Amino acid sequence: MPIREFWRRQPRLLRILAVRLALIVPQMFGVTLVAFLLIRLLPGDPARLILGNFATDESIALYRQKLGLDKDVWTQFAIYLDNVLHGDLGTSPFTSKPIIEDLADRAPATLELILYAVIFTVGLGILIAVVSVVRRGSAFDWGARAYGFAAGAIPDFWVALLLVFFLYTVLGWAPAPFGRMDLMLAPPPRITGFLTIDALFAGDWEAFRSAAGRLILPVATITIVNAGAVTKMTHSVFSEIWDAPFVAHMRACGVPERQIIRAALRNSLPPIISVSSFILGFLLGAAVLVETIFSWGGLGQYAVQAVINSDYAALQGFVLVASAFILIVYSIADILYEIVDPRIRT
Amino acid sequence: MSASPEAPVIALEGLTVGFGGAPVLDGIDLELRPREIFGVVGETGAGKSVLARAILGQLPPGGRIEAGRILLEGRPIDALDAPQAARYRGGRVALIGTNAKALLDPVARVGDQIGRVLRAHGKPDGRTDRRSVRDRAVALMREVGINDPERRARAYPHELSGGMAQRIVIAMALAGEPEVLLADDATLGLDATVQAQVLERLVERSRERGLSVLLITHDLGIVRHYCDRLAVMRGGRLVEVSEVSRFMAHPADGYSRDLLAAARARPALQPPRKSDDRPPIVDVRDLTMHFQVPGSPQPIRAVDGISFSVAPGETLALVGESGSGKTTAGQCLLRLLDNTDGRIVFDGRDITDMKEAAFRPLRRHMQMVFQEPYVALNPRRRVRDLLAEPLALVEPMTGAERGRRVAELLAAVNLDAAVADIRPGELTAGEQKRVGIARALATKPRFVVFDEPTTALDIRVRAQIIDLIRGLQSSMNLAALFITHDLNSVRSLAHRVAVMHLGKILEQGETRAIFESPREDYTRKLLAAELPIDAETSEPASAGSAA
Amino acid sequence: MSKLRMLALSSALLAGTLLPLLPAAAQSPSETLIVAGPRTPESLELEYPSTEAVQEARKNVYERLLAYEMKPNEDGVMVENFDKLTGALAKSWEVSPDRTSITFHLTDAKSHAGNTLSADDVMWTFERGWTLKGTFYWYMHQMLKIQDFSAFQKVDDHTVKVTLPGPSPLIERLWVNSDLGIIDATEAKKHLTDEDPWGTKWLSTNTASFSPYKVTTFTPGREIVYEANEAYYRGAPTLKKIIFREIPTSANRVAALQAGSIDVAEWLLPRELNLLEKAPGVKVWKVFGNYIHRVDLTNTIEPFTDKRVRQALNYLVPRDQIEKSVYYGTARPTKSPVSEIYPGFTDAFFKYSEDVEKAKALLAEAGYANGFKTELGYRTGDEIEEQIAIILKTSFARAGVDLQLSKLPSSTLVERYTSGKIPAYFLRDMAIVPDAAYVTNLWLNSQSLVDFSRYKNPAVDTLIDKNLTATDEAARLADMKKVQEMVVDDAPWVFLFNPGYQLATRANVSGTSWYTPNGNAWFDYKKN
Amino acid sequence: MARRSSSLLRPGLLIGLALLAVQFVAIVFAPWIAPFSPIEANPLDSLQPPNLVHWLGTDELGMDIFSRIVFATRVNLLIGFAAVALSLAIGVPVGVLVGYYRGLGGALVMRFFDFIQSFPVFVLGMALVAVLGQEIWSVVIVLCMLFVPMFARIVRAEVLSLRERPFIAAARCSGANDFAIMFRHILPNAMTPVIVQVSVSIGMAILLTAGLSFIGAGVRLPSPEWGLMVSSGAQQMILGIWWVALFPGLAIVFSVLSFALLSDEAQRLADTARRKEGAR
Repeated sequence: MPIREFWRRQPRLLRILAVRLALIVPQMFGVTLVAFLLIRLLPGDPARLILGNFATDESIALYRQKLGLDKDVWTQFAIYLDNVLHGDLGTSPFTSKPIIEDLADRAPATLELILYAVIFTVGLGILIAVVSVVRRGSAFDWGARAYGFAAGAIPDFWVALLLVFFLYTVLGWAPAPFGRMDLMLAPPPRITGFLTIDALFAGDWEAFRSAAGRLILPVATITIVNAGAVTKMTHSVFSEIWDAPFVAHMRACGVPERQIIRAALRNSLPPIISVSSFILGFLLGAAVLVETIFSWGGLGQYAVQAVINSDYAALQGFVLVASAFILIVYSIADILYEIVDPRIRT
Repeated sequence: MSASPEAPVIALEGLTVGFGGAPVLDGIDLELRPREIFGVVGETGAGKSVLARAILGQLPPGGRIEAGRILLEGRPIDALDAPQAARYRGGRVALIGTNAKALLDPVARVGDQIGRVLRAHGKPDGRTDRRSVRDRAVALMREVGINDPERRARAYPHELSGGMAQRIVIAMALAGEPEVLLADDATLGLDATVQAQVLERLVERSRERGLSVLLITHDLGIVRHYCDRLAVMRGGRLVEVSEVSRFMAHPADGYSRDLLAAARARPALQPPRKSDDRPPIVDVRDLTMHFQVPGSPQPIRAVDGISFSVAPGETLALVGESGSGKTTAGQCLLRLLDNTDGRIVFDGRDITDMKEAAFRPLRRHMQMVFQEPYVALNPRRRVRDLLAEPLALVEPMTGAERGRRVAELLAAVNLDAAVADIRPGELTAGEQKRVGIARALATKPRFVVFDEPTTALDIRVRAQIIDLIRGLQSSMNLAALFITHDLNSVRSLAHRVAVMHLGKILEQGETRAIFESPREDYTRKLLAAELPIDAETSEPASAGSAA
Repeated sequence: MSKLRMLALSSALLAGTLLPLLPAAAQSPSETLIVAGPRTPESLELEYPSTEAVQEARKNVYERLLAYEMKPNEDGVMVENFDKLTGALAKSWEVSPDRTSITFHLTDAKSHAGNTLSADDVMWTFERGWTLKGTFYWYMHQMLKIQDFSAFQKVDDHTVKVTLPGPSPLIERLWVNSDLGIIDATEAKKHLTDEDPWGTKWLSTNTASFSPYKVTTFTPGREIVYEANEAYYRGAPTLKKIIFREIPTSANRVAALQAGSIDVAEWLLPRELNLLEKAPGVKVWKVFGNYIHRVDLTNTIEPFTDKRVRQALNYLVPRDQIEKSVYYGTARPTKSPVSEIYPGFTDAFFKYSEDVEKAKALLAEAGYANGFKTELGYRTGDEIEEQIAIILKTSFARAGVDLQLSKLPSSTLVERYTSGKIPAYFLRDMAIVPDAAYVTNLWLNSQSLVDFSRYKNPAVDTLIDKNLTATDEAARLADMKKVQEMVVDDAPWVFLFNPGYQLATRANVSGTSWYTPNGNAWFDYKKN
Repeated sequence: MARRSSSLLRPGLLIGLALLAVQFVAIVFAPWIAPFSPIEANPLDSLQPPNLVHWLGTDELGMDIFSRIVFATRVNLLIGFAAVALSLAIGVPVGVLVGYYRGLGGALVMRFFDFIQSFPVFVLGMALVAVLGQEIWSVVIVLCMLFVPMFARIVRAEVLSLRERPFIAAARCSGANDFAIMFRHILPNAMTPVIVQVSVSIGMAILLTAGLSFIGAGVRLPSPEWGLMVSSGAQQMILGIWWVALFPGLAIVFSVLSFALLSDEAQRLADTARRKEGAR
């Protein structure tokens, strides 16, 4: 089998990447199909909704024809797939804009939020877990475990409300909980779509302060609620590794404690990578509540609006983008996973 | 080999260690002198490992020194100041543990792992730059007998064999240039040939560097070969401390005598079976089993075209080291694996391509005793259910009949009837083996595969199991395939022997012929790797005397 | 653990630099107005169905031909004087004595693009509307009964004439509607394509008109930015830039207004307005406008086929309680299908005070002595409806009527009531044209597309039809009183409230005005 | 380590059981505990801060928050238990089958689960509730959509490792057929992590139900449900009206916490049992 031979000869990283990329295509197809079918089940006739009260049956029929709603499901799917491949997700009747533009417009808001949130969540989670394993039985350990429990039990929307109430309404420390930036300020020119980064590019210190300030409460909300899970997971992985014979052996060899922690952490990395990617994917959907409370104007709110409006096309577009995002995140995580763990062979 | 009169490097004075309950080490007094190799022997649970950890000051969680003290060159180790303490572990006393693969960081290159230790102890000469550390690590690897150390230094532990990993661990222990080595069952689980090489190298290096070695083992053969003095441990106490030569001649303690006798036991070889004209019950032709491994272009040739047959009532031993494909062959025979190629004929019927449902009725005639007794018994089920399950293959039975049969089976393997109501987790390893055997014999099969029935057992338990199997076999007139690497059990059970290596059968023949005049080099190596207690003594009569 | 310490240190540093500076919100310059509302307009297209947000956008980016003169109400808000029409893009106009044609004489107006208004712009707008068969067509065909495009004629470059097949009392008033704004055809034609010959795509997200404002940023769901047309024919707007931000949660709009980070907050809850009235630096403006909030009963679904059942429900509504607890006195009970501010309104026939015994008697008469179970739909996210729904559930239960409350996305709700498949649902609606016949025709004529309650009373139908074309104002008003009497007695709906229209602004904002589409015209506003 | 964790969590277990007991009392005796009707609007009493009559205040419709919290226990726990029970009934057998017969079908099922699980939770919930109608059972089905893949995955992972264990080969030697191997030998050994997960899942169900209600895709008003109650108070929080959202939120926290604590105890027992089984 010469192809197989050729394949084996390629560098490991290249093989990992190729396999992952090849998997994405059928997965995306599946996602498109399932999303398409599920969304067909939604009630509400978009034509009637768009045309409003003064629509005659005739004009509704005309509109349905324009949207292709009169054709059978598989034809509709074929048309849709063709459009998607040409980068056309349709036009939302509720923003009068191409959906792809709407999504591109809102994605940075959500991404900025959840990326910062994941960084803090994972960072804090690992920090707490490592310290509590290394100082087993200390008050810190006890507190960390209590936090690990409690955090998972707190609804994020409730935390958000409490933070708003205490830090904004009562104490006035936090900035206003609506939007990504002070309404009076002009947003910096869009480069990445991340306001904090764009503001830095533009050298607009005030815009940066405002954008970063607005991130504090939502990021804190997500961090408080989710870091507990990271702590719990890291704790169990890290403490198992901490008890592993090789750690005892390193100690027996007189390797300094700090190096041992580093080595043990390096060994805990694969599950941490998985869990981080999982949280990143999960937040895309779960941040909806936080987005709503903070009027964030991101993808989540867009999707909620799409459901409320029976905006099929927009919802479908969101599902595709969200799934693509999650697939990419998971794929990157898998690739990293395979890179950091030399035991996996591809 | 007389004891050196110098002051001891390490001395234990009344050392008592407990985990809250009864002490695990109970008033141990021991002196390790400069440049001596000191053996500590004992069965599982004697407290040997705890002894090593205690000396290192690294007891398992919950463990506490309750009395006594440990002296390094006359000074108690708990009185060492901080820099001295930091130097102590790895720098003055180093540990070589069991199961080397688990002792290595799985995601770090082995060269770097040795490097970590070098850096920690500022060896060599306090230079910690990347290059000199690496050079030193490679030199150490060469010193412990690793070929092509430059390349191996970049390998990850999972890419190494067990023996190689063990050598890395030894290199790590030597990296800190300690004065004392604690070798805790360092070669357990390695194949005999590898074990011999590793031990040889370890002892050689230690002698060269003038180290004191505490060699902890359960194998008297090892002690006999490498040690100057020894201590016998039992239940946390030292029952005897003696010069090795004196011990071999005149063990003072009763327990020591038992141990020595069991180790010396060298059973008589089975005579060849009288051949008759009955057709073989199992006939295997060109059995092949290849596994595809992701990431590797070549399949693993676990079994690579082997042929053998077993006559009714005959026992064939399949001998070889781990990875030789013995177990895979046995599983193919019982259709637990689908062999890639070759034919298997049982009792005149070709069962190679039989569907599971069609084959199931035949299972009552061919059974298997699994290697690891514990993992082969469903932990959630009671012994009674485990033994009753195969009975369904025979014929429908009433509950009472089934109960009677279970009781019979338990009696047959010398187990108490009360065992029926407990779960496997509560049994000892020996009892679990017996349940496994009873289960295999429940349907009164005509052919049984015994997969390593004696591994991981202490020497005295091992002897009991062998006796049991031998008794059952003769009373039931069983044909058996006996898979093992334990040559002693082969001697006592097998009519014929097939030597397997890398998936192939190198030679097969009658037991006596193989043991006394092996044709293949590999077979000779295998036989030579046994570390017999009495190999170099001049008492020829001992063989068979204890049977 | 140096890395960990670094992390802790850097985050502390970050917080240290950020925190002290946070609460200071920047002030908006005096020529910019920042407005927050629940929703940005979905489209700028004239033919798009008129949602509240769309109406407001239209008010600012499209200019109509005629207008009403303005007068202040008791709260100092400028409102329309329905008795006096005035010119807008048509500086003058003539109606033929038999009220079958109207001639517009256009003013000199400049568009955003700098083009001057001409009859061609008007004619292109008309032709476009006629062809697209949407709102424009509905007004011309359904209300003015025009059958053919030849009814619209260009007389000369500054004159356009519309001829009707018969007389219409509405011949002048309709042109006040912002829905009938005039497009800058010269500009719009630059953006036409073969697939889109009327520029619906471009005009959905862009504006071309002779209006005070044009839209420069259109990101529905987030914000829309208006900029002034300096060449506006009524003079350059004082506010040069209007930033409209979507803040869906009303409490957040309140908080933002209190914090001074916005100048105007639209669509607040009565409770919040009540709170804001006492707050310093904030002003609340109130108008009793033309909204009617009601529970529509589908008259073709059992048991609402029976007039007595519908009446009974009307007797069960605790109007006082709702007025106090939900509306905090900002609303008035609706006592007629016609808006209380429109000519011809009368509350003389309204008899539904809260009377449980009467309701029980009526239900018993109708054969529902033990009550019945039915479903009441309301819109997701509408807090007022949700609150009233729960109050109604409790109070209807007194007569054994078990309401099952269904919170439905508006799409589902609309679909269910347009197809007549939900027994009862909330509807808040307004009729833009201040004419009783127009209003009743819309909701109560069984021929109307928006008679969602499927109310049908031949006598009512006849009277409405007659008055759509009759031109004797006094006779029309008398007829419409009869219609109101019949409808109130038939009780096709559960009459609830006129919730009014309120706006909260910073105290330095003035010039508030109100128009029948309930959208703010930023041209009127000033900031001190 | 074992000793330490047990001594640490004993008080945790007690707290968990106590909280659980409180909830069961609330479920059984709600009508006797609650001083007011949980669903009757009394708008003239709206938004009263906690006082002697309304211990935890009233919401914007004048409904007594304490009474609603008490009654909501029924709704929330019913949803939690129903969703988890249904998910177990479906997910466990599916997991066993998919783990035992590794074929194309199984792979497809797993990919479908991937899709469902990667789908943003709340959007999925809203869409499903829109399809199914705003009923308690719709919420249960949404939760099942999330939990069935989760249980199936857990069971499958266990089965995948168990099916390679020698005792399965031994059972086959003893004549067990596929069915017996799957459900008599593998399943009992695969249940430990499932049992640990059950309690966690009930907590998760409560949280998710609350989240769904919060965005308006949960049970319908005026049913007392904790998330719905937080949601109705959410708006006012920023205006300083804190009691409407605070107390039902606390109820959620305590309820979820009680199940988390129980699950931890289950985990601890499982670990102990595993160590015991593992001890030679």
